[in-house]
Amino acid sequence: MADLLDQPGIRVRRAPLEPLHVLHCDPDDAEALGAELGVTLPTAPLRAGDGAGPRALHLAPDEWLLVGWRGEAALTRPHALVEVSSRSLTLEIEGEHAVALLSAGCPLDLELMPVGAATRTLLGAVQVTLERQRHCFRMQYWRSFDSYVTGFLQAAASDLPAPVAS
Amino acid sequence: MEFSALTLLSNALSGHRKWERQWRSPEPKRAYDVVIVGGGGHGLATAYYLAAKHGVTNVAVLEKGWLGGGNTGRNTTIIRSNYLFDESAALYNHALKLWGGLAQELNYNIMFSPRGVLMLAHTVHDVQSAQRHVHANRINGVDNQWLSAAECKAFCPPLNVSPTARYPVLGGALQRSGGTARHDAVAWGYARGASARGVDIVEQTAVTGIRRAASGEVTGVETSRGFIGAKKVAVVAAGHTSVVMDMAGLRMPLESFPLQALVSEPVKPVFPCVVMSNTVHAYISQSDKGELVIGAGTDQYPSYSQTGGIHQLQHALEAIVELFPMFGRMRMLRSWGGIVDTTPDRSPIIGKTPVKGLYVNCGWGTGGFKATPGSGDVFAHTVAHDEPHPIAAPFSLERFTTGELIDEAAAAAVAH
Amino acid sequence: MLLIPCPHCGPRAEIEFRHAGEAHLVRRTEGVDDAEWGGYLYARANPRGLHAERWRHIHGCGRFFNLMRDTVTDKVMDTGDAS
Amino acid sequence: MRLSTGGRVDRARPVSFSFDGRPMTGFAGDTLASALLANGVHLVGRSFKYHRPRGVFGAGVEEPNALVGVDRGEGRWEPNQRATTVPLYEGLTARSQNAWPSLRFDVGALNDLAAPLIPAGFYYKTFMHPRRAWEKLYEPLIRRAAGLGTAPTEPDPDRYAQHWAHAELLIVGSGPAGLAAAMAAAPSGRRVILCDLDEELGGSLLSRPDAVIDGRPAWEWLESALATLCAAPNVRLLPRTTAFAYGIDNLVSLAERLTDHRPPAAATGARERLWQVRAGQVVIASGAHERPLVFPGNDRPGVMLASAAETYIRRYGVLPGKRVVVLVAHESGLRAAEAARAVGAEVKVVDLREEPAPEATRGRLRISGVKLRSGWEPCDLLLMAGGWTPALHLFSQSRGTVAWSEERQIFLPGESAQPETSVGGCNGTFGLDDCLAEGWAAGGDTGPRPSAEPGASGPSSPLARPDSADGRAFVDFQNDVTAKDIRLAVREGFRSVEHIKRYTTTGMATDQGRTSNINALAIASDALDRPVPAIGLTTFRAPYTPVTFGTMAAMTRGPLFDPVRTTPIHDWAVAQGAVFEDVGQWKRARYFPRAGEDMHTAVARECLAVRAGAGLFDASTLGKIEVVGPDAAEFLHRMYVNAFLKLGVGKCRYGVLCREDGFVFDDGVIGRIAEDRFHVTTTTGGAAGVLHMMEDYRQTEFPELKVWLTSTTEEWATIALQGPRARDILSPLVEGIDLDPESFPHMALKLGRVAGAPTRLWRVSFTGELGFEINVPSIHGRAVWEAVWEAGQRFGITAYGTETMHVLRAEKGYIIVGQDTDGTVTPFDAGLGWAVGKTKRDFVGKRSLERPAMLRADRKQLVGLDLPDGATVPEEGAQIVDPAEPTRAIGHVTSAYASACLGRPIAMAMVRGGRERIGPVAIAGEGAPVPARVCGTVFIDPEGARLSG
Repeated sequence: MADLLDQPGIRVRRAPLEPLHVLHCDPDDAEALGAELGVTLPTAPLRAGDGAGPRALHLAPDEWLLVGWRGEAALTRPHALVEVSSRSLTLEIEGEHAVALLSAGCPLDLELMPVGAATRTLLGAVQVTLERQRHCFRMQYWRSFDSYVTGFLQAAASDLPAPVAS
Repeated sequence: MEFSALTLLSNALSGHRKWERQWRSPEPKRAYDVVIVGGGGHGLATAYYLAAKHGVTNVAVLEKGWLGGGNTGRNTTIIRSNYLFDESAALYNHALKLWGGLAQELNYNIMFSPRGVLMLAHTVHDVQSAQRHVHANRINGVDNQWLSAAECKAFCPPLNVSPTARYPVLGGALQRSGGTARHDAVAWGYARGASARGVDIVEQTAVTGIRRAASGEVTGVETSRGFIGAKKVAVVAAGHTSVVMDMAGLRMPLESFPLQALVSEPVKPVFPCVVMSNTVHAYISQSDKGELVIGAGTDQYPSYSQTGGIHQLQHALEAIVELFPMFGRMRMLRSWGGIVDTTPDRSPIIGKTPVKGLYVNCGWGTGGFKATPGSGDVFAHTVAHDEPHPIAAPFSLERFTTGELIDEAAAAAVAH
Repeated sequence: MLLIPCPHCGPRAEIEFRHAGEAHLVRRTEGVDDAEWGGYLYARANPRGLHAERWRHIHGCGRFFNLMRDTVTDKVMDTGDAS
Repeated sequence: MRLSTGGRVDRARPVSFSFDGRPMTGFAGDTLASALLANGVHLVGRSFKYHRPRGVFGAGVEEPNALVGVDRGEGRWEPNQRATTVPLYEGLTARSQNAWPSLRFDVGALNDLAAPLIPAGFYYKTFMHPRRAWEKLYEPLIRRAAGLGTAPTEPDPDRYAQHWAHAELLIVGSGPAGLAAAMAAAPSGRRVILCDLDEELGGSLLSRPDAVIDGRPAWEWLESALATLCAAPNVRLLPRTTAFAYGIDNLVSLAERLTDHRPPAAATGARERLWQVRAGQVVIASGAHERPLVFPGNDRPGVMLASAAETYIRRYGVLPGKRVVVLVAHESGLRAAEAARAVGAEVKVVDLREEPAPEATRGRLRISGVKLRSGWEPCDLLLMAGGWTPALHLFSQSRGTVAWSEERQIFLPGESAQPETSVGGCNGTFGLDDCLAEGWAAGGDTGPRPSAEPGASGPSSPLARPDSADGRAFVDFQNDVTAKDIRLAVREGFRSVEHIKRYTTTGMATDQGRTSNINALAIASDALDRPVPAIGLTTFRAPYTPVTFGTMAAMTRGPLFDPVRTTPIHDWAVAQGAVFEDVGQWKRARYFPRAGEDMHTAVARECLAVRAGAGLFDASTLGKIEVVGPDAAEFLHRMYVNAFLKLGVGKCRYGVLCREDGFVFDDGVIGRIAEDRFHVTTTTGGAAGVLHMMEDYRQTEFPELKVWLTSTTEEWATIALQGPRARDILSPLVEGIDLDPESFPHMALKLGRVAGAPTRLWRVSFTGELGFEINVPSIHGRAVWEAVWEAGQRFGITAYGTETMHVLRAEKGYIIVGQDTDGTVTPFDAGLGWAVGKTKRDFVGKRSLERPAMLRADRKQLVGLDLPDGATVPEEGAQIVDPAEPTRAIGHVTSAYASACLGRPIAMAMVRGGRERIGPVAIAGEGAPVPARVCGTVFIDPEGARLSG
């Protein structure tokens, strides 16, 4: 898809839609349910599974966001599995100034956010789900906020602080 | 000494060396008929009316800091009475009537300035709510009128009424008789008036306990300067009310939140009235000194620190810049924080308590200044007669048991 | 703006949270008279000093949790999960 | 006078500017103040109250006098700028303030003659009679006299940026102490931010070329130090950046000025940037302010702080006067004397530690002489070295407690409240070497530290005790507060520093009392004969120096002021020319006017079309929550007033949600998708609040229940198809769903496909007509909407908006929570008693509904109003009265519309004891009350035949 932003040190583009499901369950059942779903559910807080195929973002003690998981599963333990594939839009933000761009609106210490971490947080006035991957940040937000989020990033990109000498 | 242009002149001739203290600062007596806990506007007004209207002069006002150092000296001085419910309208309108003649009554220029309070409506729901207020006020004899967006612009020229604004102004409710007053002068004026009528004003004296007889009624207060006996104790401690009432074993329906405000650098007259918007959270007027006086919101957590988060000041100024884009280059000069005691229904508590001889006047939240004279008057009556003033009666503590709330907040008119 | 230690997500800026009032209020709906019920609904400790209170990390993990905070210094003492 | 050599200005780069229309030239590196002095301009402004002539007094943010307006073109006028902090740029246009007709001849100066009549607080004592005169006459006069500059009148065209930053070490101030801290910390690799409000980094070193550090001239050392820091990848240097607020948990707010130092034409990008820095450790190195001396006539142009003169000479190469008298109460004043002598000025040093302060000065627009013990001494520059006041602002903002040093007569940082260290001048450390040592230690103390020969570090002199000789000795220069004013306040019983400040206005001016607070305290303590701490020091508040509203608002302006939320069908509605309304953050189509239609006619047409054929309505903004788990039914049963345990799969139920206090909080239809799965809908505005409240009970009150909540508001687009032809339109589009009324009755739901998209199809109605709500995944919303639109054409399908929806539901007596209820209404008040599960042991709000006030017969209850034919539509909010007692309201109109279907207005109202009151009432208004009759709330099809059609 077309880039929303393409300037030195920053590239922002829309990620293709993927199946998304919210899984809630008792943390003690996570491993078993993960096995039945065919997705490894990270147990460490705010971790995202990696590798090819479906992965899970551990956003809350009893909540995982399944990305790219398709299909049916007969699950034997109490849980709530809800499809939200249409709920959100996802942007990929890459480049050496990606942290600076997001820091215009995100209060997290993104410089120290490790690759493979994922969390809900804020971008300006909007709640986003932020995942740091090897080459980019993936930022997910509810679709009705699209004009705000894209407008925010475009405005921020035009006034980035100069990078620290290095 | 009478205050007037004449005394000013005569004192000028003597190099202003003959002015007396505006209020006495005596050593506290061993006992009083009434001890008022809290030397803010409401407490001092209570003392003044006890002496002036009920002949109760054996009164002490105990203030742990300096007079008017609490919310009286930390608010945005907005005065209005356009409240929705009959009970609130009666209370605040009673206050508004007293404001009109207060400078003359106290012989102290408290600078009441009825410049008009305009409350903006930005959504269909706002309009419905505002018009409900206008109608309810009209039938209660409270001045309040509906203005179109164009009329709002005419009344307040700096206002941005562009239909393309994020929340365009759809109109507003104007109370012409509302306005502002000089907050410090209110405390000083009441203190001077009360002191002249025999009330002892005792600053830098903290109440540390409330002493009760075996039979339960109050007998006085422990203070940082020793025990002071009292037949009646009237607590008017604003943000610290819960702390004081706890000394009598009472758990109050109150939480104390930080409330911040700020002023800009002074400029020549540019803002002719008071403008409030509950939807974009803006409260602004211009002081006699030329500063834009801007109210911010309360922080979400209870605190006694008299400081709040910078983001509250930001939200306030975001709204101001949105409504008045030409103020983007104005500068914040000072900010400050107060502690506001808020009740679940955002209406005050004025009256008796389960403890005999103990009275309380609190819960004014973000809107107490405007009520100062009325609050003092009806509370003085309540204390003097051990019987709620008719206007105060609905604001009893019992309403939180019976459920007879006066919920201005629920009715979408957050007091400010 | 406070920095609030979320038991699940670690320290986060206050704007990610919503304050949820005094902690440890017990909801008893049966066998309580109007005064007791009114006390549960409305009466609050509102202490000057340590305050046991509830927060929700509404823009994070969404969990409610308790913490102790000094209402004079606004310093947070400790946290624990509310449930 | 500009010196031929010396200073940091670039004489090769002249810069032209103008002041009050007079063209002048300065150099790159000048401030407006240094350039004015270089051009021999000493009269720069007029004071606030007496309009006394004033000149440049300081060289930085402490400046109380030299305030000017700077004009950067359309919308870019800014009043009250300190000339001492305005960097000079090509074409700079500055104007003086508070003077008319001109700065030299200002009629306002008449106030000066009236000074004896208008001492501190005079306005509290007069202007009270006659009563109306205050607002009509006196106040307007006072207001016109007050205020300094004039406010901008056009919208501010500039942008403001914002940035969250995190650093292990934030250093505020780049003088010797701050620099040393940064140098020490840099090698550690910790993230360091060093900010300074000045145009260039270096702090006091910029005025100390004579100093020697590590054996090198100070400026040479500074250059290499900055080069080192610049090269460090972990150090961010922020000149032109003011740390203006120090919040809890070490959040420090910085204002960075990005463009104001450039000519307007060259100023691109954001004007300022707001930094929110969360710092592990903060080093405050904000220096100290020199104290003026308080003596009669100490305010004339040409009276200046000694350190300021030193700065003008050494940093800017400007000599502010040729005949210089230096009043030395602190040895640091001798440096200014040396500096002036070194460039050929005639200098007389008066040591106030040995002789009394001057008795008077003279010179109208510039000082020409000072009266010393020895008699009148001619001079054109009078310097004051009154000692130093540590800049405790940020330390105090950090909630640290300040401590008074009786022996040094200064306030010092006491106990820290946060991870913070004060170093250098703001810590009372004035010697150059001591500052370097302190900073180095605070920065981590690694390796050999830079060192210098010790500089002036002697104790500050005792505070000047002005005698009360005649003549006015100014304390607060900008607000014209004199020593006498402060003594007057004390005489009148104002004893705490807060009272004195508020009564006299000392310290309340735009310089925030930097030069006045300490002297005011000293005078009060003298007048009261009590030690300074007994009078107290006001705690400092943000901002450190004034900050623009624009910077505080930063990016939260215009389109980013608050998010605009739109549905998948929004663009279609825009294309159809819909008029929108704001509901929360959502834009909702209110009505779809055709050419020439106003709202009334459009809504009438839409209403009739729905009841006659079919209407299409975008309900996507309704909140949706998926409640899933073995205990889902039990959870809803406990939350809602309704019974939910027995609701069958494939069935819907209207649910009412109360707050714990028993008042209606929200409502919506709830469908059971499966045994363990419910699709809950909420109001548009209530969605977030309902989820928050449900999570609260789920997590803290009912943790034993196995149930979880997921917001699906934006997962589903919701398309309401309403009207007698709804089934005809829908049937060709559905797959796997039998629309037959028997198998698909009212309040049922089925899963299947519509127009190719998976759907949760509900048979529900908010109009009283046969109706369906088509829930499809948002990505299919627009396509399905258009498919239904196409299929509906031959049935005259009409798109309708929220206004029409409101009319249609009102005709059926369906309530809108938030309009017909207001947070003081119980389900019984709202006529929803039927929904309350009678046999339920508990639900949220149940106990509260048993309170006395909830059971009173005279509570306001929702009723219909039967209005006479030809009556106009009453205003919503209009008050209802008993015709017998028209002055007392017994209720109010909650909803009122012109019903096109009935051909007359209809209304609902909350009326005291309404349901018992069936009969005549009146609606109060501007004119005579309008008669009406209380009736039921259902105006159309009471038996519901159309619904089941």
